[in-house]
Amino acid sequence: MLTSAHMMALTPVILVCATAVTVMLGIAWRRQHAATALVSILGLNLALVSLYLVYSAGDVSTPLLVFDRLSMLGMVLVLASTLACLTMSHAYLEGYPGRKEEFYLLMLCAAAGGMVLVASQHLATLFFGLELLSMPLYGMLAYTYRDKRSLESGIKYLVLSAAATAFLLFGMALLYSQSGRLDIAGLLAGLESSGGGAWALAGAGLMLVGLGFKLSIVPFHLWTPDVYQGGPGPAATFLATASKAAVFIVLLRIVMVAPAFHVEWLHTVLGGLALLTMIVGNLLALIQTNLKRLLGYSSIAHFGYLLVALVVADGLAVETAGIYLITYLMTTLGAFGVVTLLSSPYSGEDASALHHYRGLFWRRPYLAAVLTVCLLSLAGIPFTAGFIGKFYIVALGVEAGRWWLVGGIIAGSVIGLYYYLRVMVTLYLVEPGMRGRDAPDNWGMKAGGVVVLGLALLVIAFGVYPTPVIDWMSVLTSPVH
Amino acid sequence: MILLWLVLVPFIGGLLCWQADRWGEKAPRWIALITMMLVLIMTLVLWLQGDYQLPAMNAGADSIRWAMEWKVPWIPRFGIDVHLALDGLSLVLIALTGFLGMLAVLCSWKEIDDRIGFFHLNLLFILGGVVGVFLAIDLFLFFFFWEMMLVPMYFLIALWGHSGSEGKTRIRAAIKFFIYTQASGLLMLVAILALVFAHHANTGEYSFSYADLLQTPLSENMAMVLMLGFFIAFAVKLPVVPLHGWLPDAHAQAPTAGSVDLAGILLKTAAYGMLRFALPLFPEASQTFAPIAMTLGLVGVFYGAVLACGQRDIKRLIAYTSISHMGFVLIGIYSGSELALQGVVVLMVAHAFSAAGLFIMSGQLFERLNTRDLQEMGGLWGRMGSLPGFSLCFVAASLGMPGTANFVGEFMVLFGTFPTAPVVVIIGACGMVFAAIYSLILMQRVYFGPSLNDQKFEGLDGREFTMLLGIFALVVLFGLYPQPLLDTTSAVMGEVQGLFQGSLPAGSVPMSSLAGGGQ
Amino acid sequence: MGVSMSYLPLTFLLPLLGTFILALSRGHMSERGSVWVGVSSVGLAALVTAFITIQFMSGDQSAQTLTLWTWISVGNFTPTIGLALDGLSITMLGIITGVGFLIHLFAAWYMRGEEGITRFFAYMNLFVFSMVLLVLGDNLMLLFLGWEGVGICSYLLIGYYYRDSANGAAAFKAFLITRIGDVFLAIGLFLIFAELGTLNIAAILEQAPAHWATGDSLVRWAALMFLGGALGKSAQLPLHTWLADAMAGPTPVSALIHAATMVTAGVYLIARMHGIFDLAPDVLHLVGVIGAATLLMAGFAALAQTDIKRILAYSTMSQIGYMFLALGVGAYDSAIFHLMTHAFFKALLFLSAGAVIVSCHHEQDMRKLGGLWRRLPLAYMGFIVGGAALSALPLVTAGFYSKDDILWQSLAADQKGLLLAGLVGALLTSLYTVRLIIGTFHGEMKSDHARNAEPGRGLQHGLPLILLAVLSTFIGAMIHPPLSGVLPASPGESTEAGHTALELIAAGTAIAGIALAAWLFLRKREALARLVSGGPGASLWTLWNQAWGFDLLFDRLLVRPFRILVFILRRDIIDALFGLVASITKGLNAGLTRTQTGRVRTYATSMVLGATVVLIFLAFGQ
Amino acid sequence: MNGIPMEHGLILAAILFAIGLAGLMFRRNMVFVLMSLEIMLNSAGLAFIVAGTAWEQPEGQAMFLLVITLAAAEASVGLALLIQLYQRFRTLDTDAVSGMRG
Repeated sequence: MLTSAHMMALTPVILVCATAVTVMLGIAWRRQHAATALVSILGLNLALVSLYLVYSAGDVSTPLLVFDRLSMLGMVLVLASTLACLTMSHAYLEGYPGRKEEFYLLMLCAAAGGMVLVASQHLATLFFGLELLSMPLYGMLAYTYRDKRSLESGIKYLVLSAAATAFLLFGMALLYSQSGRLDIAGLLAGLESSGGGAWALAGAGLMLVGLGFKLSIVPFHLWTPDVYQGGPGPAATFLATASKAAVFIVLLRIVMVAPAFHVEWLHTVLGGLALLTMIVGNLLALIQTNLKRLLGYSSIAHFGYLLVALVVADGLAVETAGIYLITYLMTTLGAFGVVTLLSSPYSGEDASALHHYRGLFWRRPYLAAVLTVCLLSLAGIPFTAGFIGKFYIVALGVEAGRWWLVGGIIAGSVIGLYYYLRVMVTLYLVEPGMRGRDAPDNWGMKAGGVVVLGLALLVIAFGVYPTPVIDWMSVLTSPVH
Repeated sequence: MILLWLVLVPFIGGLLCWQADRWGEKAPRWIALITMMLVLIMTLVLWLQGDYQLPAMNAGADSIRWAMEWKVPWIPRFGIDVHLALDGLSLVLIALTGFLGMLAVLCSWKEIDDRIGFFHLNLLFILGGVVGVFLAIDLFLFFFFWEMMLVPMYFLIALWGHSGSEGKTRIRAAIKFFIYTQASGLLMLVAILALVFAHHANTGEYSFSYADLLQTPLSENMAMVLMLGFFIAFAVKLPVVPLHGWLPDAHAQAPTAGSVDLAGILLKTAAYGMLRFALPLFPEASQTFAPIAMTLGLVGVFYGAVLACGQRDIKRLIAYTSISHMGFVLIGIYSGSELALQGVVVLMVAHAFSAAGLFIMSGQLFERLNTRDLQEMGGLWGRMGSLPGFSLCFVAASLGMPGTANFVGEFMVLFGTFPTAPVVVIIGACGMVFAAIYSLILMQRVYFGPSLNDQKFEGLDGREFTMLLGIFALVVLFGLYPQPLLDTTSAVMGEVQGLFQGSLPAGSVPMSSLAGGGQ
Repeated sequence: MGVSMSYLPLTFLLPLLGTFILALSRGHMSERGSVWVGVSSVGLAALVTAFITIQFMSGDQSAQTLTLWTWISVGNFTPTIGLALDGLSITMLGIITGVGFLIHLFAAWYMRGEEGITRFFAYMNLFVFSMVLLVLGDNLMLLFLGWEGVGICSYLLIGYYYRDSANGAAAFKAFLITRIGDVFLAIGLFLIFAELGTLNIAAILEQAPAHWATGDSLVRWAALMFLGGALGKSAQLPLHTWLADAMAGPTPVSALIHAATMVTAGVYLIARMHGIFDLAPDVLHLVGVIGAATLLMAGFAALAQTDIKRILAYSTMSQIGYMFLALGVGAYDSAIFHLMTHAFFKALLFLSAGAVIVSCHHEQDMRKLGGLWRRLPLAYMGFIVGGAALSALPLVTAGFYSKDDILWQSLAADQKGLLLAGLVGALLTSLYTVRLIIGTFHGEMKSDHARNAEPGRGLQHGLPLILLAVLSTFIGAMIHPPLSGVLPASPGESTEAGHTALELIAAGTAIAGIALAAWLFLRKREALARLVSGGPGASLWTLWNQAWGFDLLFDRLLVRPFRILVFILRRDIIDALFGLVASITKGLNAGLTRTQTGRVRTYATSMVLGATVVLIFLAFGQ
Repeated sequence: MNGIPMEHGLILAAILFAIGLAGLMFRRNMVFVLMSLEIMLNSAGLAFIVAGTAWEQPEGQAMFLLVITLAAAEASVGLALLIQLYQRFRTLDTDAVSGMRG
């Protein structure tokens, strides 16, 4: 009973999978790096365009998947960040001695998994999407296995992510055992009526642990810096942007759709975790000298702020989550993009130590300007998108009267200022005999360069004139609740 | 439309300077100078055209009539719009920004010789941000510019400053400056948002505009909490004593242009903020908070003075004197009498000039002796052309010598505050003795006393002479004939006083017999 | 026929112009040029004053005002830059410009060859400008402007020889103590404005009696504040310690500022604000008591000084004590009259001392001088005439008429205590004056400076001394300041009982004093030396030499604690507090980074721990 | 199904899960780490089976099928990485893989 409407709604996912298959066949036929990259980018763009058509066709809901406005938003975010990562990986993999094409394949599969996860409303699809998102990541992280660090990050991510999935599954099983229903809405309705027994709560808790790991919420965050530092540039970027965004959207859906989840006590636990994540995330990064580890910690902190949207879960919450996600994605893609560009073409270890960036402004003014804009946006200074994001989150906290969380945001962003500023100033320091790393001369012309510059301009444009995005966001999120 | 140009000109000028770096060393400097001259001329033109006598807030009418206004919707979702408005107070302060901007460019003509384009970019962005702060009437836009002007100042201190003694590097000072202001700024953001949501709660629609938020009825302690949010943000920037830690470090490490800007204009944005936002938005809360604020002002006066006497670095000494002067400003703002408020405006302008003069002097001393340590100076009187003469004039201004604008400002503040808080004024007047101590200590240690060697230094060249003469002429002009300045801001101050006084029982507090110990 | 007031501003604009020319000359002005500008500006001002005085005296001597522009106008606070001319201010103006001009002339000779003479005359002209403004101001704000201007000029002039840091310290001390006085004056101003709503002196004097009843606590506070201001500026107890050290400046400066004009500003202030003091009789009495106390304290201190300028400084202090005594008993006219005569003979004494100092190559210590009367005849003549006037030699000197008048007024106001103090003071005055003259001019020459002292030549040296000498004699006493109607009637006019008897007693004490001193210091020099070197005598001598130890007291009480406080607060402690917060964050960071061990097992354990904590919380919540 | 009540099954699965976790935490050899991961996934699968049978619904077993496929995929990638671990680090001890820290 797969009606034509279903097919229409599924086209974006189908297109991505089709691209993956074509890339696979392409590899089997003749290994051609540029062609593979081109095909995958084309495929993703097609998916994006089709997404627009599906969006205009209106909502479609099936037991397993739902294609409403929130999943549209999720898919756009996943596709956009994958596109950015792909363009960057092209420049990055130029110098890679081994096989280059499989990287694109893995990324496309991960993207498909992300899209499924975003649209899931059934435990099975949630599990399926999550795993389809994570499995290729093991491969991408350990792609340049000749370099010890990449292998190390791959192994760490595999072991811990598998453990997290086990937690998630066990949680699902317990919830299923209590409610007998696997679709999220029905599951939680069943729980509501049966008065949430100990097992159900344990199940919910374990699910929270599983998803918490993926969002690197504090007690489960220890893997993040090592994996970000070790993994190759584009892989770490994908992990920091697409995968986290997808998981967050699904968590947002659960919180928005499921009233039962409004168990007051679960919110206080989530609130506590959010506060902890903000503070610890920023504290860890205080005197960090490795830029990729620092960006890892800052992504932990930013998801601490984002959790506030989940904790409040009404009024402005969804709109704030959407806006903050967009600003976070743009900024992190920009920042990681610069790191990747500096370390491409691939020549062993990435350029992530701070002394590589000393005095970059006087060698590559525009690249350093992009990084400065991204750091300012992470810190939430006006003229950048980060400021709008922070403004929304603080507004949400104030409207909901959550003074502890608002205090946490302020303390967190103040601590954050310290290390963002420290990094920013090293870009401008002039020291004779600098051992800094340089991007290739014509980096601006290449595809990766264009994306990074575009992102920086987007960050500033969104910071100065956010109305179009805000209007689009309020349209997107209005009918959901 | 001219208001938008007032804000945009510095930013465009800054970008031009950055690019002009390629065409040679002189180009960025001239572009920066011309830009700031343009801003100054625009304000003077505005001042000559518009008359600022008309009462800004006519009785009962809800909307305040600004001298000039320019409004464009920006984020309709929250009722935020780019709302620039000009009245007497902001006009005076923007003219001050223009003038001090020119000074900053002039005094770093020889001092900055590497990365000149980028230096002027930052310098002009600071000035653009400050002009934005003075014009913004929409609270979001105000906060936007308030936070935005910190970044270029941070770069100015971190990249062109000179490192202080024993490990106090300029980057630490820059970061300390940034964090102090940013953290307090965030508190203000929370206060603004709480105010907006309170407004939304009873009128149903979001609005950040100044006129609407003036009418939001707030419960007693809610108003106090929000007022504190605003007050702390402005107290850090003013600076008020417990939160002043950043100023001496920032001044000691900043280049001369940075110090001139910092002391001249950035401190005034805080006082402007209090007069524009903290007082009118929460009149009752400010009224109950007034005694505490005045005591903080007093503490500031004495604490700044005592520390100034103990400093070895000349720029730190001048920084602490600014803390002492700003103590008087705080007393004047919270006294709630129109005379004191007018005195605050004069004192702000006077302090801007005298602090700028002192910092330019210390910059020129650094250029000649390349040290800022008072221990290594002494007996410089006859050996530097007319620089000592000008320093004597600025030191006289800073200790409040009659005939200078500082005296007029300080005394108007004290005269105005006496009926409401006599004890505060009496203790404040004793502060004048301390002002004499630190000012003359500066004079004695640098210029008088035995000189280490009799090496003659070259005197002031044309540029430096005209700069110092210009500032001193203005200080004396406003000291002897401040009326034009007072007329421009009389309407605004009357309105602020009306709002502030409105909450007080009718008439000023009866003069209880002094023997009874006053307030 | 009124005075043509439009010329009046010239009296202070000319010195101001002089200062500008000298200041902006940026060192290109030759010595002759700067002397010429400096002296002529004050000279012209003196001429203008003379012209105005003639017009004023011939007219009906009524008060006139001229307003140049409103200084500030905010609500009812509208001080103006306005000048008021009446008997009192014309007298003071005459003294300032007249004596000022003579001193400037003498300074041209005194400062010949000094480096930075342009700077000297610039400050002197600025001083005359401020003093004239102080005297002519029609409102208290303008008076305060002159008041502070005079203070800063005295600071600059005392610290003129800036190379030696002791002079700097003396200047700093002078400015600081007068500044404390200014604070009291400022508070007085605030009080008056808060109560009467105006700062115009005429308006205040007219509204004060209506606004307050006599003895009202507020008017007593106002009077007390004005008294505080006057004490600071006129170096009376307890704010007097700066005057002795102020002698570090060049002698013409001491003559002009610390004898003739600035120190009398306090007397002028009390005289001008007599309306306020009349409403607070006990404060007025306090003025008299302070005058008497300072008079005695300074008299004894002058006896034990060795530096001729310090003796003259303490003598100035005691003569101003007499003026305060006169004010205390309500004899405003006689106070001003004594002020005028004192200006003449004290300026003469200082200039003669200046002549001696320059001739003896800047040797000021009396113990090193002596036997100069033959070598420096003009200086000796100056000292004789000035000394006589100072110790009020009867009938011949101006001092006799003015001091005797004060003693008579205090008798008429039956203030027995004050009269007694005055008489003892007169005795002390003649004692130390004669000691000074004998010590400096008679006996054998005690150093080679004294031996080859060559006398001053030229008009600039001689003319001021001669003119002032003439004015110190009874001719000077004939100049009666036109104070009729300006100041309230003094007690002496009503009764004449005992006037002649008092005159005889006063003359007797003066002559007895002179005779006793002559006998003591000519015959009994060794006995005195032995007395002073032994036990109690020595301690008494040092006590007087240290001016009753006030300096030591203030140093222990105020200066030392302030220095300690400054030393403690050198490193900003509040800032260190915030530094604490920063170090806590760094500590937390260090702690947390230790959790990042890098081992997979640790990460897994932390995950499990996290899970258990979440589960416990959830169970706990149930 | 009146046989064994569901809770027993769930408790068994929980115990199995706990064993897997313990293995993950204490064992250093990569092989045993992978094995404990397998145990944890299978315990989740068991829980699904027990729940499915309790509610007499096929979903439980469908989920179990998914879990098995995942476990297999996980194991294969894990072993591949294990081989590379041995190639690069000449040891199977996961503690050797801790180059990045702090």
